[in-house]
Amino acid sequence: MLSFLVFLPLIGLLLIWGSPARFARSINVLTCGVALVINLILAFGMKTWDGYSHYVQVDWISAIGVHYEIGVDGLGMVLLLLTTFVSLVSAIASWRIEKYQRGYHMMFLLLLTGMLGVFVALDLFLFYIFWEIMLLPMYFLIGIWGGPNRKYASIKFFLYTLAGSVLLLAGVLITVFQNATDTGLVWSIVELSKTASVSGDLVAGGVGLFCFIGMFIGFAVKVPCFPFHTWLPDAHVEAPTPISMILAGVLLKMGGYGMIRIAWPFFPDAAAVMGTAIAAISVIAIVYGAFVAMGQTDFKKMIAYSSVSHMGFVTLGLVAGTPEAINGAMYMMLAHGTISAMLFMIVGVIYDRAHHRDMDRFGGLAWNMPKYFVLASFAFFASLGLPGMSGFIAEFTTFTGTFASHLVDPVTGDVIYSYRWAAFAALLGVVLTGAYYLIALQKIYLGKTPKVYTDPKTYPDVSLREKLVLVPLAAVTLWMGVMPAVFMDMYKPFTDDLAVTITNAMKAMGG
Amino acid sequence: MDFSSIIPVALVTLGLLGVIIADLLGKGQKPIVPQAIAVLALLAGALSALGLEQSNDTVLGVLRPDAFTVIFTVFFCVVGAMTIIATTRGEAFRSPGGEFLSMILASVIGMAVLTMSVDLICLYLAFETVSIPSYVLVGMRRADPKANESSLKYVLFGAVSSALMLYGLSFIVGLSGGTSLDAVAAAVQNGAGSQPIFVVACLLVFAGFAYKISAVPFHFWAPDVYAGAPASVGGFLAVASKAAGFAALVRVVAAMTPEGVGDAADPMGQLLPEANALIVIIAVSAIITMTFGNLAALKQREIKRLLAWSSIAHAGYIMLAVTVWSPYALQALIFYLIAYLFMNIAAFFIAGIAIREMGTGELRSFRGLMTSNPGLAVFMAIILFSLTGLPPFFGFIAKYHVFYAVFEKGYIWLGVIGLVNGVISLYYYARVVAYMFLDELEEGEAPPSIRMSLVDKVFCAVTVIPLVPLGLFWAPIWEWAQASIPAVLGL
Amino acid sequence: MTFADIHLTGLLPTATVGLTGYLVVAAAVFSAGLVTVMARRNAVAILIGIELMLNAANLNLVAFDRFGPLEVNGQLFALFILAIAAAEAAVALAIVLNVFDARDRIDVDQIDALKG
Amino acid sequence: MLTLALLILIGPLVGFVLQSLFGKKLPRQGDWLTVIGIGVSLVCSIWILFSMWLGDATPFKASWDWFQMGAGDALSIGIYIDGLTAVMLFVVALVAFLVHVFSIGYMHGDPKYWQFFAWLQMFSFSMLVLVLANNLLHLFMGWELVGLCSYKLIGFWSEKPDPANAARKAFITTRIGDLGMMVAAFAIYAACGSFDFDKIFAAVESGNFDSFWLGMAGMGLFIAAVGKSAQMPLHVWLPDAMEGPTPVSALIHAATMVAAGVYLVGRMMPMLTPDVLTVIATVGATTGLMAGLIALAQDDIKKVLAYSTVSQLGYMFLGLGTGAWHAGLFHLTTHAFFKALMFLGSGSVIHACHHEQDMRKMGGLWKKLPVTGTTFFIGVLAIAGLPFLSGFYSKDAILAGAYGRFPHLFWIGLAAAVLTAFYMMRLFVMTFMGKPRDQHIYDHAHEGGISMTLPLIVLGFLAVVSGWPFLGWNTKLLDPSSMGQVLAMPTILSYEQEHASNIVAVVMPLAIAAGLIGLFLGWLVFGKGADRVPALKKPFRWMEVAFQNKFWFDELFRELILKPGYAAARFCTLIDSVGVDGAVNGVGKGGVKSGRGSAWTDNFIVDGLVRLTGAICQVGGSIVSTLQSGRVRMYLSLSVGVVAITLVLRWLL
Repeated sequence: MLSFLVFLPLIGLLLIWGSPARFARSINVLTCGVALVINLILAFGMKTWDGYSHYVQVDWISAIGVHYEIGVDGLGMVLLLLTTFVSLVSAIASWRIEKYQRGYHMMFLLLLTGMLGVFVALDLFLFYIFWEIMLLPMYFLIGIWGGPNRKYASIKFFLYTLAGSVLLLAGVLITVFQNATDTGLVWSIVELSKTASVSGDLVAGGVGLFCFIGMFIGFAVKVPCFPFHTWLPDAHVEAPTPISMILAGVLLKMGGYGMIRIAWPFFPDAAAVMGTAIAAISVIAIVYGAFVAMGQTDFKKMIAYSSVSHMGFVTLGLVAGTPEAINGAMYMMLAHGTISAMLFMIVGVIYDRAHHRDMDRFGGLAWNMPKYFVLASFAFFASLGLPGMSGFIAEFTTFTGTFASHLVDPVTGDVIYSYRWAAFAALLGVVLTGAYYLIALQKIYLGKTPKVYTDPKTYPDVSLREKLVLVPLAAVTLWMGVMPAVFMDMYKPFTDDLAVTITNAMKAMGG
Repeated sequence: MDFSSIIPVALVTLGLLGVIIADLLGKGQKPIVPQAIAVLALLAGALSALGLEQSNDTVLGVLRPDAFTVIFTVFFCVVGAMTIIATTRGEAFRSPGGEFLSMILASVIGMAVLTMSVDLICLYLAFETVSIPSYVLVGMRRADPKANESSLKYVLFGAVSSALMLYGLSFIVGLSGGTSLDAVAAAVQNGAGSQPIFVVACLLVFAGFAYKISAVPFHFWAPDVYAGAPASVGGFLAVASKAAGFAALVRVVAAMTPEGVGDAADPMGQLLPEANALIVIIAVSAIITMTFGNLAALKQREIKRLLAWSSIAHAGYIMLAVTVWSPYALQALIFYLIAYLFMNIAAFFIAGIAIREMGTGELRSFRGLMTSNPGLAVFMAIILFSLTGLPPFFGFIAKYHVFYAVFEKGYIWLGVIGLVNGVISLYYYARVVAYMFLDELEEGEAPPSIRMSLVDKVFCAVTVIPLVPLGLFWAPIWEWAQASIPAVLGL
Repeated sequence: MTFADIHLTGLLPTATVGLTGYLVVAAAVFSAGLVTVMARRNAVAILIGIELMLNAANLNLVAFDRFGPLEVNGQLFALFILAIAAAEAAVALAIVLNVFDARDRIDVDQIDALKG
Repeated sequence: MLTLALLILIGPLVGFVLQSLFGKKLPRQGDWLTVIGIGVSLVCSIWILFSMWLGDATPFKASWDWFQMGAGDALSIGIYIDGLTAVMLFVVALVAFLVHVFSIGYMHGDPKYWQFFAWLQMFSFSMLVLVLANNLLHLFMGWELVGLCSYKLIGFWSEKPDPANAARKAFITTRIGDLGMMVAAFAIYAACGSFDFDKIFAAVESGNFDSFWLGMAGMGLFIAAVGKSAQMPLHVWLPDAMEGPTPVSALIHAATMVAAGVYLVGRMMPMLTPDVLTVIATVGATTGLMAGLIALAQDDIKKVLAYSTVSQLGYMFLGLGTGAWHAGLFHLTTHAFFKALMFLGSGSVIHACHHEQDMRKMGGLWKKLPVTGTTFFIGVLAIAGLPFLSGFYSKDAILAGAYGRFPHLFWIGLAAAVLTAFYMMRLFVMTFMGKPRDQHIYDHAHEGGISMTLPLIVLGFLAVVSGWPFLGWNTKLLDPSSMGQVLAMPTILSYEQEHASNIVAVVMPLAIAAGLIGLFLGWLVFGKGADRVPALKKPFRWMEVAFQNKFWFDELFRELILKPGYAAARFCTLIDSVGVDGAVNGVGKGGVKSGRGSAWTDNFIVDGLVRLTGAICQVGGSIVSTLQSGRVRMYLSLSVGVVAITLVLRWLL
């Protein structure tokens, strides 16, 4: 059933190939819808959130011990739901794509398969294949249907992610053959993380550190963490609206998912050693991202940098290691998924009308596009972490966790490890986020309306299709803000015992 | 003394004779007849090689028909057949094609013998039988000034490097007191390897092989020759003669490293393997070849030159497998060559068609190919992304095995350099794709119109489409390659 | 008086020339060939240089055969080299002729259309 | 009790949802709907108040599990009603109700009439959530929602740029304050694993709360209170917030939101350490004095009231800081009534003078606006602390508390009391007494409708009545002992200690004298229509300028925080896209540009180190391809040369 879900988009793809171009977009929306429904059925079908349900393990390449092993636990399922939901919404949003419709929707579904595959793959080899399958459709989606400077943006995206995943491959290879049992290579993530939780790092010493850094960079490029983020603004500015919705909504979560599922569990000690460095990077990402976002004039670029800033919380939470922190990191991924998708749709709405994204040229849009203003301010306030919406819960939990990760040696009283400095530094980011969002809100929506934006024909209020995209996203953000327990219980079993391994590793390192 | 082992070679020679006779007799008949004879002869050679029962005892003390040879003989026959089919419509060859076919067959015979030979004399003889026909092949279109120039360069470069090799071989023969590889192995066994003169000899011998596989110090001829020669000949050189070079190199290196395999106990983190003099030279050359190949390719504006530099880069990756010298590595080498065969033949073939239809190989002329000929564009994209080594394709698995071998032996930095080279290669491969898919045509500029005959389409399909399924289900090829390793290492 | 008789008379210096002597001569010939290959601009002159290098290898082989444990293989190898060198020269000259027809001069440095 | 509490919340929530969805289409644009919404919560809060006042005052608790954050037990969300909450509920609900009624008249004819009422409802809902919260997280959510609503309401007329800037400034300044609250919440959670008040106080009691971080938590809470209740130095947003409609100022910036800070400090009193309390007291006192001085020099009627609020809040913090818990909160309630009264009064004045806010254009309006005038006068007397009015009892209690603990703060408080009376009298005289300065305004001034006068009358009545001690509601509901063990127990003064006879004997007369002197001076100086204090003209000119420019806080704020912030933003943007890639530009323009045939296309020069590596590859590529010169002899010599070099190297090594 799970593999049916993963390969359903391929069926859709073949359907589109067969049918005339007109039906391409409706088939796409239909497939995404069916995928969401199946996903919900699977979710309700899961007995416990703890173990791996819908587990399938079939021999694929016996020569090197690789299995087609897929399964989904709470962690995987919650991200799967996010993926199917965001891609359904993006499919609706890509209703207005005119150029090579058939090609676009086929690439879209190929991308969807890649994404679904990554979240269910439990075999390192299979994971890596799905991880890279996504690159190709993204390259073409940004490259062909993107904005004026798309050629540069797409190749930069491709080069960046490929360089990252090449390092990831190096790390994976060394890990796998160092842990080869006598019966052959062990590729299954489940077994490897079990051994790691028992006997510490899978590869000891300097090489182990190299593997961890390789994997970390591989995932950090996707998150994107501070030094590796320069591809994100270009990719977002050039990508068409639905694609940047998917890129921000789901693709950025892959990096975080990879870290939580693979990098940290495999190398808890190396992670502890690198803890302070990664915390520093995340804090820089949060504060530096916010500052750069404040300095932007391009609306979409501002939101791209705000994503860099928000995703800094994910790595911060992960490094802090307390159950609350990792819970917060995971929740930030979900929250940021829906909120950033909504933000990009809002940019898309005004871009479709004004065909430019320069914030300074906008003004007073609120007065003759009231519904649009309500949705936009909802998204803005959700993103700057207003309570009642998912952003706040995520930020608050991550901060509480980072603050709580503070161990004092009872005897000597000196501090074994503490990430409170990171929490304090990151707090500045919260204010800055508030500042640049409100500045943007004022520049674009408030103040007097330049004449060009007043006539309703060229600047109509939000259309039904756009509402069909924005309202569900807003509803989910609100639902996640008011009742977080529904989602947290899904992934908490996994994150809690990951927290235990990390805190033990940190204690061991410090003590 | 049974001669059953040389049946495949014999069949191909028969084919050669058949072609020459057909060429003499039938003045007026269509060129299809000699081509059919040639292709049939090659297929027969391949099938008989498969049927051959491998044995380690040598024929006349010179040829050893072990499993290693079988694989490569099949490999060469298949490549030869493909090249012939690829140029069926090539009106570039005004003559009824007799010369072209006979040269190809001669070259294939040389390659088959080269992989079989375990004697230095026979090795040199086969080496030259491969090179000389390829000089002719390159210069086949006498009217075309570029062909002349490239064949001249090819001849001069080939002759000099084979002379260097020969000089090296003479010393090795002298030192080891025998011309057979066993004698050389015995000499190395009892310490001949450490003499300085032996190291010099190794370097000189490496010159010959470097020329054949276009490794760095002796790679200069490749870009000019591939650009000048007709595309299918370029493909033949890039795949077949390179594979032959590697097969012979493996035989020689096997002779050089008698005492088991591998080197220092735990080389974790070392940069270069130091099994013996030849391996060190190859390792250094491998790194430089990869980097040079990829860097230069960044600058290329013409499809054939780009493919030339990319084949140099791929030679570098394969040399990595040779330097690591573990059974897994050799298996990866063979696997990589097979993958490389599919990718490169198809690439050169499509380049050939494009140049024939559009007149130039300039990358800019490919703009807007997606609109005019989406099928070809998708095929080319699959080839290029497979050459880069992206997962769903065959190329990724080939590279994966090579780098797995490198990392398994612990040469982490060597592996990282290789992987980074892979990333650089993405840039120029994706640039071609970008020209085809991403570029908008200014108005008034017509997209390239490429008419492909049925044979062309079928050929493309046969070579390109397997790149995807083979990328996911490649186990049978892997087992097939595994069978040949004990033979060549057991010596 | 044949050469052999002169030899027997002991008038000529009869110090036998060892293996190294031959190797040195071969090395000299080899480097001469190498220099001509690199120095001369005329294609045919380069071919001559290559022939010199091949003959140096021949000399080496024959010397090793005379002094080393090789029964006859050395000379056999030399014979093969001669044959192959001839074939190679033939093809090379044909190509050079081809180039000469096209450009009526074979100065190697002028032939650099393919570059970059 | 639970149903009542839930009704209080549901009323405004339903009101908000219905109004925001259908407001435009409802008859009278749905103002009646919102009035009913807030009316429901007013009735329930009155019910709770009386049941607590007359019946038993045992705190009522109810909580439900919300979500499990980490390993500990699940975080709860729930209701906690004790005496303090009952009082606050009544104050908030009443003032909100009256403001709703007042706005019907005031906002009549505004194009976005229905939106105003929607956001008023949302504001009341979030304020009630804040008051009813039983844990810090739940309170913090109410806290930020209140911030949002104040942003929306201040920026209600954001067609014009000033309200939009004011709203943004308010939101960001309070958010800076909120950082303090977040730090406090995290420190608390790190120590006792939960946010519930009773668990926190239990942890503080059991002593396993590390003293340094307990102090940090206390300071954090106070910083949040400073941000929200506009104490120095985070008060800069309150005067600008006057850009919003007057009912908003009345509701938010007189009674409810600004009081939230005082409520927070009052609620968390058990965990505040003694030195945090001293900080609160000193900041309160200084703010009181400074705000008073600035209020003296303001000409805009609403700005005077704004600064007077800041000063009165300083008073409340002084009370809480000196341990006079009951006095501080008592003053909060009484102040809410008469300050709301005065704000609404000023609202009706502004409404009458067609949105003219500058006092220098008013004068002698008493005859034109009799009801507003009389009620306003009651407010002025109450705030000045005239005996038998509510202001006197609460302010007197604070001064008594201060006298006991911090004598020097007592004198500052007294000076502030004089000042308060003085500037209040100035305001009253300039607007209502004397000759009208602008005849045109005077002629057209007319009393607002019943919807505007009724709230004034009700508040006037409360301003008088609420203080009387014999009613005893304050002693019963605001009883400090109900808080149980308090960390800084020795400093919390019980009601009796506050009103100990010896202190009262000294403080009472002084307080009354201060009030009277202030009023009399005010009458004397401003009676004849002067708008400035003449004495300050020659020698103390600089003081006049200082008051005028609000001690240059805004300028300081802009120089020290805003300008560097924007500079940092521009700098980082520079780093990200131009600075780091400048290195490449340098490389591009300088050395390599002259490289043979490798023209730099501009799309390689975008950002940073990435392209530096790209550039290096390009340079490498051009080197290798230039080696490929096309001449065979060069190839041969290069190849053989490399072989020769390796031989030589091999020989040497």
